[in-house]
Amino acid sequence: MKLRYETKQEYEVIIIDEERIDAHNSGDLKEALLHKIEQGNTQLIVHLAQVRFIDSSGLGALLAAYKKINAGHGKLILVHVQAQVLAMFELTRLTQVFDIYAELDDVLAHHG
Amino acid sequence: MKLRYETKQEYEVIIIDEERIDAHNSGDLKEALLHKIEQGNTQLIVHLAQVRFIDSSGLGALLAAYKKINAGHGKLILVHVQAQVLAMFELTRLTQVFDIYAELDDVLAHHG
Amino acid sequence: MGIPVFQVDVIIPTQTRYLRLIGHIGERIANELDTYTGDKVQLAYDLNLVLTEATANAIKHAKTDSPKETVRILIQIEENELIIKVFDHGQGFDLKNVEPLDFANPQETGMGLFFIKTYMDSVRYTMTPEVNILEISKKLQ
Amino acid sequence: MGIPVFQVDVIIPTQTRYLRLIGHIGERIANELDTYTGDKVQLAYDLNLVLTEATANAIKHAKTDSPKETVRILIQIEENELIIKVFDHGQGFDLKNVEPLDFANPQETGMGLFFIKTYMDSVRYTMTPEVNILEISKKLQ
Ligand SMILES: Nc1ncnc2c1ncn2[C@@H]1O[C@H](COP(=O)(O)OP(=O)(O)O)[C@@H](O)[C@H]1O
Ligand SMILES: Nc1ncnc2c1ncn2[C@@H]1O[C@H](COP(=O)(O)OP(=O)(O)O)[C@@H](O)[C@H]1O
Repeated sequence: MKLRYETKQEYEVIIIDEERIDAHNSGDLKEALLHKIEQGNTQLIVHLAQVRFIDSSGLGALLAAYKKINAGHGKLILVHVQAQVLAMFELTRLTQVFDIYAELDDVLAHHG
Repeated sequence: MKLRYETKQEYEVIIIDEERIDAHNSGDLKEALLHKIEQGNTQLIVHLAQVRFIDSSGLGALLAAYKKINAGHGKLILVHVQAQVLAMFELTRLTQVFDIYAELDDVLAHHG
Repeated sequence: MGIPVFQVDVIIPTQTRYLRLIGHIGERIANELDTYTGDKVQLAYDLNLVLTEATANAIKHAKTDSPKETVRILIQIEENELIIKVFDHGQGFDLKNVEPLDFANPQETGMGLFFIKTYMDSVRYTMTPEVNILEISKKLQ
Repeated sequence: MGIPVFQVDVIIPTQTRYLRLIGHIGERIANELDTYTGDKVQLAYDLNLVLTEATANAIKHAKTDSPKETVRILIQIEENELIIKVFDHGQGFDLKNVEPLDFANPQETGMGLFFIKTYMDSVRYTMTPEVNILEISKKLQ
């Protein structure tokens, strides 16, 4: 799984550089997110602009990270979620779990 | 087959608005080109920027138009041929038959 | 049974790296379904997803992880219906025992069959001594 | 015969509108051929082309244009070889009698088999009373 990392204010941004998240690479994603949390990051932003497709295991990976970071009173925020991917968050009502913003700047303005 | 037409100086430009030319739409292409020639156009430019893929029937359609226009001492020029499509003209040595230019402007500057 | 129009029959090893091939074939098939009156871009996504989920389950629950172990995915298009059959050689399961999603208490697993049921019209799982078949269908009008 | 890795088996009506589905499946398969050491983007184009040409011929020379008439395209991937078989129900032909391209005097037809022969390693056509098979293969190393 191709991931890139950037630090913006208090946030650690994880940019997913893949068109597709499925059971083949969702394990890597989960591991990378959990690793960031274990390193002490409490404010994660996952940047999904490249992601055209996500399956249930991909949602599961994000949810696992959310649960871990939430237990430590941190935050996991999603940005740039494409319409068809967003529809899957809506269908599973995971829109009620994750903070979802259109743009990275919206997060920085809001929380900054 | 989606085609668009533009007139530039003495040239009639046929813009192919399809990613793929194969036996399903090459008949339409051939008909459209022959029709333009029958209408009296002697300077045709076929604009292939959108075309990612062409098969033997597509090459055949262009060749049929070339033969007809050439018999009447007209010209058939190809512009914006993508690399993989160009490789097929090279393999069949049709590069020796067609005038191929990178840009429309190159044709206009050269012949204009 | 309707009139068959076309079919795609794929056999892959039980490896998740082939999921994207299966998903992409599903997307491409959606583009050819001219009798479908709904949103074809959405249908392409849904078939990609449903095929990915069903195949991932067959891979996950395969009996062995021998490189010779395979999953077969059969996609049949009839005039008014699309039928997907995924054949697995695992221990099988009972669809009736699959818990519905608990929206109030989201879990990391168990969403695959939920998506399949949501996007498609019918789902059936049949076990035989030789092979198990997940059969999914969607009306195309 | 090598070790089979995966296969895609497609049945379509004898209609040119399905050529793009076949071609796209070929492109997608190229993406999964990790043992291929050459240019995979080019291989994707070549498989698209070869499958399109072979299937177009089978459609063109089908015995009837009944909507029930079909063409079967079988793509088998082995560890070191890719094998395409296209089954047609037409009158058949003899590969030996196909004229080579006359570069000095280009013709509108006859380029299909030339592309197939150029991009692939071997081509064979077998006729039986039931079905004719064009078998094409390419080494994957
Ligand atoms: N092919 C299969 N073979 C055996 N069990 C299966 C199969 N498909 C699904 N299941 C069972 O159904 C449950 C729900 O599947 P699913 O909704 O896809 O979620 P997940 O795979 O994330 O658990 C699985 O946990 C498993 O017990
Ligand atoms: N499946 C087939 N059945 C019968 N004849 C065929 C078949 N494929 C090819 N041929 C013969 O071989 C010739 C050359 O085929 P090809 O190179 O594809 O060019 P084209 O189809 O443009 O003529 C055809 O004209 C035809 O006579």
